Amino acid sequence: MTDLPAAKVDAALRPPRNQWWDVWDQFKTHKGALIGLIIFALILFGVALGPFLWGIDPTYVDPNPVQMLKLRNQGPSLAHPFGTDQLGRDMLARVMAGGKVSIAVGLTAMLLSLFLGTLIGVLAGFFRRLDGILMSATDLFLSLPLLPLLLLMVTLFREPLSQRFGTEAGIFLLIVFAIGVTSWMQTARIVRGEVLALKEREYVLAARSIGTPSRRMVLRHVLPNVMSPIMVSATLGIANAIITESALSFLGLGFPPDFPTWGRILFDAVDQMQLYPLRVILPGVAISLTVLSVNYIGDGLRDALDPRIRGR
Amino acid sequence: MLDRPAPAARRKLVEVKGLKMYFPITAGILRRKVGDVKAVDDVSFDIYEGETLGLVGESGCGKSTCGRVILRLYDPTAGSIRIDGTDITETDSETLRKLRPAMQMVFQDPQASLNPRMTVAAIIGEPLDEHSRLSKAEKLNRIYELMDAVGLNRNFANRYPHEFSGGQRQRIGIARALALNPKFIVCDEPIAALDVSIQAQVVNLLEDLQDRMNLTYLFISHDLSMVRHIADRVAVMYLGRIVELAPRDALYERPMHPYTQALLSAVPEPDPEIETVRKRIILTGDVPSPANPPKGCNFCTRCPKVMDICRAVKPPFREVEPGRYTACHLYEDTTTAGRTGAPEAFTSTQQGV
Amino acid sequence: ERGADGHVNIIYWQAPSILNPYLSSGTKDIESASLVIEPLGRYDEKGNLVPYLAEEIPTVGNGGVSEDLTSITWKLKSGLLWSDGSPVTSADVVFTAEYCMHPEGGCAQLAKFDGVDKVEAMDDLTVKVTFKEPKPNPYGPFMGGQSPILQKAQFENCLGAKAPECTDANFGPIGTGPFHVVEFKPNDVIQMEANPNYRDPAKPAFATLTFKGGGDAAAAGRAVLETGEFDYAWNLQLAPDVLAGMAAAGKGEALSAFGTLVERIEMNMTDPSPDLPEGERATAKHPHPFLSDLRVRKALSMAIDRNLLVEVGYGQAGRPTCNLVPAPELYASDNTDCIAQDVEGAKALLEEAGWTDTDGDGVRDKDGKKLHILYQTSTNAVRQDFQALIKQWWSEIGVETELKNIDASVYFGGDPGSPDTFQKFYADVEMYANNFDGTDPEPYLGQYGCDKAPTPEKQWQGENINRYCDPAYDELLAELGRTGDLEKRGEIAKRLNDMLTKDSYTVVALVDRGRVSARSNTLGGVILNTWDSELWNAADWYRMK
Amino acid sequence: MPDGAAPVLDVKDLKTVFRTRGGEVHAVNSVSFDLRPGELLGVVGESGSGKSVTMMSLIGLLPTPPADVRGGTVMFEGIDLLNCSEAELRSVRGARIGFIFQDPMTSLNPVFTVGFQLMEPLRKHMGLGKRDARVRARELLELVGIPDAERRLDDYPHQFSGGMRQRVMIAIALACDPKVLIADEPTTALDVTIQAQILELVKDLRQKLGMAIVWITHDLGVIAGIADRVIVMYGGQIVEQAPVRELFGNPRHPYTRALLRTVPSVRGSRTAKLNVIEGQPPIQKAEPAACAFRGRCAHAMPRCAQENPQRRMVGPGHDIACFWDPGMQEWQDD
Amino acid sequence: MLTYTLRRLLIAIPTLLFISFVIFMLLDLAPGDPLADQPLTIPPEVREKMRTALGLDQPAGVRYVLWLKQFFWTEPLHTFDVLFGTSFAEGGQRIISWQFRSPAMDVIWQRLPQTLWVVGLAYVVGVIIALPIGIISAYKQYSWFDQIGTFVSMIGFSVPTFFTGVVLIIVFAVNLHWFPSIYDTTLKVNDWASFWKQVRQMIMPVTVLALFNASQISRFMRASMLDNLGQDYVRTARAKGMSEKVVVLKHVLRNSLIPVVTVIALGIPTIFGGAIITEQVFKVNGLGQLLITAIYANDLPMVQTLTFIFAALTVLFNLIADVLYGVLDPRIRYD
Ligand SMILES: Nc1ncnc2c1ncn2[C@@H]1O[C@H](COP(=O)(O)OP(=O)(O)OP(=O)(O)O)[C@@H](O)[C@H]1O
Ligand SMILES: Nc1ncnc2c1ncn2[C@@H]1O[C@H](COP(=O)(O)OP(=O)(O)OP(=O)(O)O)[C@@H](O)[C@H]1O
Ligand SMILES: [Mg+2]
Ligand SMILES: [Mg+2]
Repeated sequence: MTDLPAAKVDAALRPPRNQWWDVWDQFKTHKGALIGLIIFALILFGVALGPFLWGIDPTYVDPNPVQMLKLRNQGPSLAHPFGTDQLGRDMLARVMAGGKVSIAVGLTAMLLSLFLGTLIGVLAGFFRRLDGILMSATDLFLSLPLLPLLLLMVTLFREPLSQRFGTEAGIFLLIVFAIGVTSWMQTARIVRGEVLALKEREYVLAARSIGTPSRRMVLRHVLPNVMSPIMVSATLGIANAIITESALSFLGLGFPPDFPTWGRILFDAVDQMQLYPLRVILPGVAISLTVLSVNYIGDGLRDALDPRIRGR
Repeated sequence: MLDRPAPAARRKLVEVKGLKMYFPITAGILRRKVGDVKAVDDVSFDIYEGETLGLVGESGCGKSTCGRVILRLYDPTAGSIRIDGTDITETDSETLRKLRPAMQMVFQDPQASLNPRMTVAAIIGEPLDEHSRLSKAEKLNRIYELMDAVGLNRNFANRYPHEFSGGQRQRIGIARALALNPKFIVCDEPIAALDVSIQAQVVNLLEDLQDRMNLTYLFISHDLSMVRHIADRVAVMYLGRIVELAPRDALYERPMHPYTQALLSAVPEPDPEIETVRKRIILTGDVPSPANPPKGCNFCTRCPKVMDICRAVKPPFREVEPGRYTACHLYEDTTTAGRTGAPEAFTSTQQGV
Repeated sequence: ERGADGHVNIIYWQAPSILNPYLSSGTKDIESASLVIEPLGRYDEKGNLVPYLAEEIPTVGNGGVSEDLTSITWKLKSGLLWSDGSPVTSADVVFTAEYCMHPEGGCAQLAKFDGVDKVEAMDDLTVKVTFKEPKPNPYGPFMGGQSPILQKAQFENCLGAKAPECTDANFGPIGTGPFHVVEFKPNDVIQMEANPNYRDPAKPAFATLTFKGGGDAAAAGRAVLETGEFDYAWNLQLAPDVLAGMAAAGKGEALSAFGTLVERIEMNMTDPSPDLPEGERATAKHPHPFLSDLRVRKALSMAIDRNLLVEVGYGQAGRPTCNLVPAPELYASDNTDCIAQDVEGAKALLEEAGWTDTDGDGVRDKDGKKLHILYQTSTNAVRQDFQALIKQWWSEIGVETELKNIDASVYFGGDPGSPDTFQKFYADVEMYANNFDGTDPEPYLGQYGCDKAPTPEKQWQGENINRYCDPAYDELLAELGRTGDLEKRGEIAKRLNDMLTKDSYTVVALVDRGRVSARSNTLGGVILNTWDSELWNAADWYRMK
Repeated sequence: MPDGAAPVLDVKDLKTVFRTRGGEVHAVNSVSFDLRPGELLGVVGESGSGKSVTMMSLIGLLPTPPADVRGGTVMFEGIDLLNCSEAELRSVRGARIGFIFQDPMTSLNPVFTVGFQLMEPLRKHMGLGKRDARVRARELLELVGIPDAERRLDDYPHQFSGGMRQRVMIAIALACDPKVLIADEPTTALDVTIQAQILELVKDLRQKLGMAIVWITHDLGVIAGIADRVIVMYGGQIVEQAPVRELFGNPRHPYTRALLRTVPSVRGSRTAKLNVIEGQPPIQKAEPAACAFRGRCAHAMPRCAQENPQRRMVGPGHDIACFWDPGMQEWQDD
Repeated sequence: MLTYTLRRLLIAIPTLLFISFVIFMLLDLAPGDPLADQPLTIPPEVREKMRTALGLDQPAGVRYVLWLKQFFWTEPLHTFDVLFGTSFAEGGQRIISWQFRSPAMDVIWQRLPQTLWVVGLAYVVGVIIALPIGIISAYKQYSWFDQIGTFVSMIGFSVPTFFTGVVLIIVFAVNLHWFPSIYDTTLKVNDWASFWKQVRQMIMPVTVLALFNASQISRFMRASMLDNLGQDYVRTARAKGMSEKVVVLKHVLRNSLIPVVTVIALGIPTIFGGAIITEQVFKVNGLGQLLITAIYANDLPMVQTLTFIFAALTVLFNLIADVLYGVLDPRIRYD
């Protein structure tokens, strides 16, 4: 038993530390989240460093026609652990290269859409004056037909961006922007709904009495309390971005065709599903695994951020 | 306390005139407005710099609302509020924010007014973040000081509100309000949830601060004995209106308004011998609702001394003796009413002490 | 016996949106309409002309075509009835011409009536079409699925601007074909019944027909070959092994036939560089920096293994070709030089042209400029495979390739506002497929005339995609227009074809693409025809027991 | 009240621990008390001394985790509430044991009308129909002194003042005429007139129904007025238990004595400074091995730091947990 | 709130006009051409003529105003005529689709039933299964039920419908022959046999879509429930002796519904937008297929009309959601 009279200096006293440490402490105890984190790290590692370790070029087709024909549609083997595709390209290399693009696009586009959605949702929910105009904007974006919008964006921006940042970076920016800009609305509406309810809480009133400016009121009192729907949106957002990216590629709005991405590999292989099931399973599993691991990380983070359920 | 200068000579820090705060009553899915809850209905009073104004009254009579409107946490329906010379009824939020450090509030419900996702240190530190430029260490020091001051163990700094007992939470709220050395604090039942020892500690602290820094309090409480201890003047509210406002001693010795008399008679005494035999004025009659107050005096439905005029005409709130204000038809004629108003009931309870 | 075989199901993975070929010439629309309305004559599976509503095919020989090639006279079969029971007369034929040639009608088949001066009814059953100038190929109007005869009574009030308002007529034209429309749901499904007044009382064998649209080629193939829900599926553009896999289920078979559709690479003769000011980019003002060199173009062609392309992309539905006009025999050049891949030769050719890899990065360069090619095409799995293969081959000979694919509706959309249309050709090379109607290649070859190049002034309209321009070619083209003799025409056409392909390599033909469709094992009488509507002989279809 | 009657509620050795990031917090340490039929047991004590946690542990309302009820028995009508099925517990809660929580704002569901929340137990435990329940709900609201009760039934908690919410909580707890009422600071937010009214009501119910009540409060005046017996808690333990007159007249534990001295009075003379108990209560990170009050105790002795005092009888129905024996010393003196 | 609702409805009018304008300009500016799907064999002059026939030679502003007039005046009049046999719309040009050369609204009406049947039912099914899954998952957080639910819904969301749909077809249509792979939109339900047929052909598309919808909604439901299960009022409800069912399904659920209502309300207009990919995979040919083919064909009047109806529904359902917030949480104020 520690018996502490009102001592002014207390050796055992822990200074209040950054709340993120608490979050991390709690996060560490969440099994699912840890496994998710590890898997996600492995995936990241695999797609970022894998290509260096696995020296095969994902777009390499054997120029010798006879060889190439032999190499087509191979099952798993030592030389090609994941087999080869219809042009004899190495699937392992393709999945890794595809992952790089898909995850980069998925993460950044999700972050962008989350940022936009949260920002707009919070502004609309918190500031009554902005509500009307922001929600009209949300309605507008919700009702814009996606395809023509994307087509227009690509028409307008692809060349300038490619010229400025180089083809790949330019297209990357364009895709991330396109997906981000067209997928924030759901988050915005959800966040707004929650904020509408949250801002009537007494502790928000209390914060106002302290003179906390609205900006920080939002950051400190409102945002942390809408964390869980945001986390869900984040997980769903990644999946959505990965799939949308592939849809963009089919339309020719995405990366050049020799740029494998998970979504595209999956789509291309659907017709051949019966003949070469591995070719759909690989990208499918990759996407699902990524989304699942992000989901568990999100779950863990959500739990960790809620002081009430800490200690479980 | 008599060692202080007479209130009248001092500067008015808070001036409230004709303040009204109505909440809409709504009905149906689309919530049509069908009426108003007149939570605060035409209230005027001043608080002098350095004094404590006690605000007592029946539960639900509008005390909290009154306190909140004064700090512009609600936008008043009508009336004006001046704090330290500035009219804050209409100011924009940024100016208001700048004024906030000078006026603070301790909330009635500690659980609801603390953000469940912030640690105690963060909660108490928030006003410091907003309005001061202390270094990290200085801030921490100040937080510890405040926690000591309200009797919270420093080891609690990393805990979250739900991990505390009711009283402990209340103290967090008090520490938060004190953080910025405000000039004026609205204390909405700051001590209700505390045990007596801590109550004393907090009240002593409030008084200390007042002495040192010339603080001004609006002290809302049900604890009449504590009000008696801390307040310089006391206002009694009933159903959205102030029915009596008087210097503390005068009020406790000789309450004028029948409601005040009833109120004082009901205070329990921490002594079973007395408590079991003490007599009280038991109020009977319908308690009107603030949505639909009676036509005449708000208290007419329960007043033991009700007259015909009470049911028809609202008594004005006027000075009946120097420094004593009341809204009651009994004191229409200041001199005679003062005498006749001295109630037997009250004297009898006084005898019990 | 008519109607004895019950019901037949046809699936087109593109859904018909209208049954009036004069308002839309999408294949799906024309072919679905061909079950209902018929032309005077059609092409058979070999490209021969066969009479339908006409008594016989008019020729110079039988006097139906005037000696000076300026008119053609058709005679209708006698006793023909519309499905509503009224007789078919020459007035209907004349009306059809009037309908399409109306200046406000926006008729999709106007090209068929190109050069028509007037169409007159000589008597109830005789129609004479007069051309403004001699027409060596007079079989434009009323020939083939694109140009069927409409019933005057039904369309009388639908001329010109009013054409689109006649929804009922456009969705359910009254015709002479084996079936008539019961219900038409645009872009979805058509229900048909046997035409009670069809000229052959024993046909069609099916009493009812469902024409379903939508989905994709794989799904359509699956429905016929694997589940057997449908009897006939159109145009199964699927990877050969996928198709083979489906056929293995044993419910049906895939049919294929060849026409004139050629997948090709077009070499941009003008400079598409984005550095050029808008308005001069990709115009004749600036010749292409390296593709204007024949040796480079030829080298690029030599590096390609067309056999492998066919193997990967089309299987039995394709064959390697070096020609723009692969058929009919009369017009098809025998040029096969390009078929064998010759990587070494290609390298040598590039060396010769002065392109060498000076900095050792594997990409040839000359005067500080790299041999870097932007290669665009529309989005389509097979095309992307081709791109990947060709990119690899080109990299073997030291050419760096950047790939780009564009949504077909944009790519072929011709919107002058979009940078990505195939007409604008803001790329070095591009790949697509094209063919021609019927059997006469004249207009098709005519596309490569100098004046047909798309330019900003013409809102980028024009068919000379690669901006080939050779006065000798234009001259020969004019000669073709004047020549009536078939043999002669064949000669000239072959010359023209060779000028574009083996002489200049501006059009690098890759694959002669056939048509693959599938029928269920129980559907008899199907003869796949690439010269006309695939459903040209639906009247002869029957259920095999 | 009959001393000999069998207790309705018998708590033995109750222990509750919270698991937190900073280790365990022993909030309730071996608390034992009983409650006889019709009796009103007052509970006072330092804020944070474990009063609320004790009561919530009794009927399994603490969220577990982080709370962990480590042991003890709570016998109520022949069943052990700590070891019975959820269903049994449910039939006890609300029906036979009513509970009033301390935080009225957050304890009421913000999205249901007060009337709904009040009618719920009525319909569930008393089997009333909708209309009857509403009538009864209105009566209850009137009983706790809420004006315009009929209309107020359709209001939401946020439309009520703090005191009114507390009264709603009281009404809910009383709804089914429970055998035992556990009231956690039920009148702190109430003005004295309403408080008096509630106290009258409670007295009435005790008489009529023989309801036994545990009444937690900081208002010694209230305790003085209505309690039969009082327990005083400090640091998660019961430090003194005595009949009410005995406690006020002859407090034996140093904490109790200090506590009684800090109360200001509305009627007596006004002191310049209120008395306080210097120092802070300890944080219990382990089972107590020494007296929790010793740091603030005027009578602390070496033994206090070595072992935890056990409760011992010092008079009829009067026990304390302290080594110090004031003897007959007049208590105001120390 | 009433005034709020009325005000919102009033504001919706200019908002919708603005949206329609933006949509129009967007469609007009987006690259693409209504004649893109016509064969390359059509010479440019003919194309130009066809374009003129479609009215494309008019400036965009004129076409927009024309569309407005058609949509807000002629079409309602026409509907009125059809309902009451009058002839007010006589002579008024209705919105004509460029693909079909027929009134766009007629096709939309034609498509509505099958879309509602398949997509709507899938949505309802999705919601119906999502709510309990979300609730149970949250109540029993980290139980095996929760883990499996999480797993399935994450897979359901991350694997695109073009894949799941085809898998179902291969398994159930190709291999097992249980269900048809192609949806028959002409089927009329008039007896048990045809009803059974209808059910069989709906099972697969509905399953795919419902799974997709359910995964999303159940995640939000779960997260929101988790937020509320720890609140004090839950303790009160338990103290009242309420059964866990009541505690969870009444007290906690209602508090948790705001994000879920948002998601559901956002989803309802998409029913009318159809499910583009699923419709394609199963050949349902509903509004989604109509929209996508219209977009591919650059059928501006059709796209504009469909999108605008969709926009109006979006605005409407978002308004409904806003009103529901107020009902669900009385603290929310809009005035
Ligand atoms: N969830 C929790 N986690 C950790 N500690 C807790 C938790 N809940 C309560 N405590 C601690 O348990 C102790 C007892 O709390 P309890 O609420 O019973 O006090 P109390 O006697 O009711 O006080 P008050 O009179 O202020 O309401 C306190 O020190 C408190 O900090
Ligand atoms: N947000 C609100 N909406 C509607 N009515 C309200 C609202 N807040 C308070 N009221 C009503 O206003 C009146 C005054 O409430 P207030 O909270 O000011 O009372 P109080 O004097 O502080 O009472 P207590 O001592 O019980 O806290 C009450 O009748 C209450 O029901
Ligand atoms: Mg209050
Ligand atoms: Mg407590």
